[in-house]
Amino acid sequence: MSSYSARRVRGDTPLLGRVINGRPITYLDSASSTLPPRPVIEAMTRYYELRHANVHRGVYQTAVEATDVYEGARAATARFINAPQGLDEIVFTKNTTESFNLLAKSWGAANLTAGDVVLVTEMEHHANIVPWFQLREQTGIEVRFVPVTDDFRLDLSDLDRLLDGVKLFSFTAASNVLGTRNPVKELTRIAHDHGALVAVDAAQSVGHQPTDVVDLDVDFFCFSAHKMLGPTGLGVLWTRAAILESMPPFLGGGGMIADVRVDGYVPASGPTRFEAGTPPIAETAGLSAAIVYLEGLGLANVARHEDELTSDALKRLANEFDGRVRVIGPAENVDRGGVLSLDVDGVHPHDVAQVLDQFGVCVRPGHHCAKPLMRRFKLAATARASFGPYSLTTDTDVLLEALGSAVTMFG
Amino acid sequence: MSSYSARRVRGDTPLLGRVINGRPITYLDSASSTLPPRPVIEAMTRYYELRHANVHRGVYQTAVEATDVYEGARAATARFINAPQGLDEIVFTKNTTESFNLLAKSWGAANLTAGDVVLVTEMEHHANIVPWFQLREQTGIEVRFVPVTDDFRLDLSDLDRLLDGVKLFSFTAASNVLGTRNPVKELTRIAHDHGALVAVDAAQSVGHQPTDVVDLDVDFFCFSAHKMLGPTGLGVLWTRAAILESMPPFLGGGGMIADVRVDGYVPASGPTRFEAGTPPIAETAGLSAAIVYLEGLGLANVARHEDELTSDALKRLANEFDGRVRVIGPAENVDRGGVLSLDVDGVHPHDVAQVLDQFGVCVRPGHHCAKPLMRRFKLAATARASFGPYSLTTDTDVLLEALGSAVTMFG
Amino acid sequence: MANLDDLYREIILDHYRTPRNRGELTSPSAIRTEGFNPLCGDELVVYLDVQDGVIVDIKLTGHGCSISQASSSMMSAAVKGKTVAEARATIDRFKQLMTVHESSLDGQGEAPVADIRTMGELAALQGVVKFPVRIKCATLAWNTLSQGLDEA
Amino acid sequence: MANLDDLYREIILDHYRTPRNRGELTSPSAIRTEGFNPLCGDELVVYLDVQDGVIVDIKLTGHGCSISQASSSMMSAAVKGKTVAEARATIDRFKQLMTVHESSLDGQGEAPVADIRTMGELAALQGVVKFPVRIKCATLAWNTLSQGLDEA
Ligand SMILES: Cc1ncc(COP(=O)(O)O)c(C=O)c1O
Ligand SMILES: Cc1ncc(COP(=O)(O)O)c(C=O)c1O
Repeated sequence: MSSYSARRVRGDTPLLGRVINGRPITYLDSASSTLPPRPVIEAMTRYYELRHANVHRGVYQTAVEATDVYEGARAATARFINAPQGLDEIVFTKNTTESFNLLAKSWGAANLTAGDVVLVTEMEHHANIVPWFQLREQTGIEVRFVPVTDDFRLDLSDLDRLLDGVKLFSFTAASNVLGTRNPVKELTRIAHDHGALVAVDAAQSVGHQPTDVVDLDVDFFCFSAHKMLGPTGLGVLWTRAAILESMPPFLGGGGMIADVRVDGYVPASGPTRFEAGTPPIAETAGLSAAIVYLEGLGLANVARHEDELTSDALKRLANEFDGRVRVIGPAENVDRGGVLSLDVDGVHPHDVAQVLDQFGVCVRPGHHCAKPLMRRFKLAATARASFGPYSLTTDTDVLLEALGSAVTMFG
Repeated sequence: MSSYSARRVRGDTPLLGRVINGRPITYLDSASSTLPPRPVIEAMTRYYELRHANVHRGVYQTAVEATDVYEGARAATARFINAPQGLDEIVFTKNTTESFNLLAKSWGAANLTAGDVVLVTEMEHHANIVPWFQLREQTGIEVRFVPVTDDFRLDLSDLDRLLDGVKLFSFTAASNVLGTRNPVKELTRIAHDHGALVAVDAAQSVGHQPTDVVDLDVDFFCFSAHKMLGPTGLGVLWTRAAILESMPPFLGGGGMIADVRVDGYVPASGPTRFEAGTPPIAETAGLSAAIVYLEGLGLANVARHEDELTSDALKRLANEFDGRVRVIGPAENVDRGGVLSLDVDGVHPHDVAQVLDQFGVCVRPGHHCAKPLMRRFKLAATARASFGPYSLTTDTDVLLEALGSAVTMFG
Repeated sequence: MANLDDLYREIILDHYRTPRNRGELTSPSAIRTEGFNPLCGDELVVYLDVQDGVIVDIKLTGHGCSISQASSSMMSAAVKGKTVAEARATIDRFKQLMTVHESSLDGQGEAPVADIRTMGELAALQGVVKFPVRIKCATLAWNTLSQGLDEA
Repeated sequence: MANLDDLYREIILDHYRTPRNRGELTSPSAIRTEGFNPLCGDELVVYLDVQDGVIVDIKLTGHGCSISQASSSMMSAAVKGKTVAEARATIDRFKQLMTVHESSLDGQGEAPVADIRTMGELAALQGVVKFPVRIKCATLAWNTLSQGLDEA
């Protein structure tokens, strides 16, 4: 849609009205969490004011409505990523991290045994590493890493050999540190040729570019509502209905069973088998609103907009500061998203972030839950700036002004 | 506090302004989920409008504030249940069900082996049964049940023998079907005498009566925010700091680690070890507000108020309908909460709930995630009415009117 | 607004109070099929005696709400003595009846009437579609019958 | 409003740019203690040579932000040549300095001044309490020293 306007998104986002240390907030931490627009916040408020009830099993009006909110969000999510079998393939979790744990502890524990290989990459978030390490401790699987090149890309030169014996190739669509976007469709094709299934960490992609799991042909897809203008407390695991039906239960409790006797239990079928207990319900109202909002913007428009911001920022960062500010990630704006990890010569990322805060600029210092990647580049931390649909070039202006101050201060 | 007024709570609760089928809503399903008052809803709205950021590691203003919201909720929760070591003992989960899964899959898997016994009761919710069955499949532990008497109490006549070989006695403070309140302190003393630890399912108690884990002397305590006027998507596991530090990790990912290398990981210490990924943050703002609100009401006042409603309702149900409406639960209002499971002669609970909906009355039909208990009483389902801090005797009036209609209709 | 009388028609309550074809078939040739609705706990067992493509007898046991009980009772009356092909056609028509038409839910229109005229008593269950949560109560018997016929 | 100049005093930046006592102690009697701040990735190794209750030498390696680096450098200068008892007293006073006083955070008052007068350069770190997230950066060195002295 040609009607996309980042300025309008900004106007829709209450938090961007804040003043920090006397300056309007410059929010550059969307890779950590995005800021929800008013319709998302209002959807949750309305839910609590008008419809809240526990889902399923209810016959009365608000219980029916709450169930419709919940199942409606499943349908909206299925549409959003083009899940071929619709809502039967959408499992609601707490976050991307729980999605990966569910994948590892249910599908993984049932399908992998000692010696089987799970292939991940050196640029993965801990969410797509630690669950496999835990499964390794339990079952003796091998966890193998695709290395990262000096120019911040997956090193695919040896992929055929790396895929040998691999049952699952689990990788990120976009790095939360480097910004690098991986060729999901191509990697999936190659993995499938080697007989491996494919899981994708879409935490950094779903809110920033269009998604079509049918086109990508992947097998598992994990993401979080809070990284796509939605609320905290809600994540998604998508997988093909046939795989989902074959997966044993994960957490046990109410809602995920068909029957419980004192001598055993029978799990339910469908996504609810993996949704033990009262789920995040209001949060699904927020997610539905976020999806409608993003669809209204048009993900292709968001991608184009963030792409322009990234090109501009990369150029300006390269030209200023006499090389004292290095971008840890692809320098050219090709196959990369709007994530800029900065290494400022002589200034620790913690100090960079502290000085930037004085200008109202929000960037995140740290290892960004990607310690193997940080080690790969011999860094303890970076100061990461990242864009969202509400970002503007004026944000980059303030970022550069504040960076200048940090560089001077620690001269 | 003498200033408690259920009528004022009602005024504070937006959902109670709804009109259903032409009648003001009569919400009698608080055992499923409570309705949040305005301050709880507003706390979350304000959070998203002013402070939202990912927690931990952030240096900028809103990240610091969001972390304060999150850790502040931990402190408020610790105060609310009188956790002896404060916030170091509060783990945030998704719900009571996840709390029990964490207990079973971390503490249980590390401390129990084949032949060890976990003692539960026949009146448990599936949340406190299925995780133990899952652990049984994995490790060969025994899951033993304390039976329930014909008058809906735990049958403690044989408790000493039942406790033989028991490592953990895990039971509910209050039944979500029968209303029965169990003598937590006494049972804990006896279990401890037998060398067993004690876990308590407090889902049905924390929002309805004062809690003091030091006085009760229990070892684990599980509950959900959405059953104490708080939001969906958030639960709590409390345990003693010394036990917590000894427990191995549960889900793996960001936030729960101290270090990750390609060859392994080191878990973090403290509650965060069990909080993998971005937690429910806005939800903790809601929980804090719910705690402040409940403390303002005074839990003792809430308990007294619901007790009066229960006495009145029990009396009227016994006197009307010529015995066609039976309460599945203690008939005398002694050691019981405001949960009234109804069995209407000749009318299926589903139909009862459907007729009641026509009067705007919200009750829940079903097995209430307590199938072993339903089997015990040879019932497939009940129609359950339950009170909250906003309930009034006029709710009981409408309930009785609607029940009368159901009885007549199916004559 | 959905009216309760649409759901609990007199004929439905009659089938609920006086269910037809209750009991078991013990002959070795009888097919026994279990139906189960985990959400509400309804349980149903359908016994079928099919000979030369004709349902010569059908019996039911189990428990459930008025809608599921009445629907199974009416189902048994509708297919007893019919050929398997006729029974399958009735199942299809019934399922179509239970399909939620957005427009009729909105009160903007009605479910297609052509079918209803040919369905006799079963048409009384039409009101169920106005109570979407109850649809699965009404369809349990038919799904179970369908499964049973698959085994015949 | 907390001012950045309160945090990054000139003397702090000086210690950051020119850290004192960098290096390792390789003598067999030296005590080596590791400190680690998982949240920001700061790492510190403190080497202590304690003889007859006196810290005759101290060296540091590791990396971290300006506050943690400056604090460790200032710490090393403050305790070198001091007795273990004196060092412990300094640790205590420093920890007290880093305690967040609600009133001072609100700008309603200041941290107790009595101690500060006796602390020399270290007093420059007082501004850190206005930035509570940075307190753990400042205390890392001192906690590590304390651990090292426990082993001495
Ligand atoms: C006694 C009891 N335990 C556990 C639960 C499970 O709580 P949740 O669904 O929030 O996990 C409930 C509520 O359904 C309950 O009533
Ligand atoms: C690439 C990537 N994967 C996974 C995650 C984990 O998401 P969450 O914290 O919502 O579980 C994140 C966000 O931190 C991420 O950036």
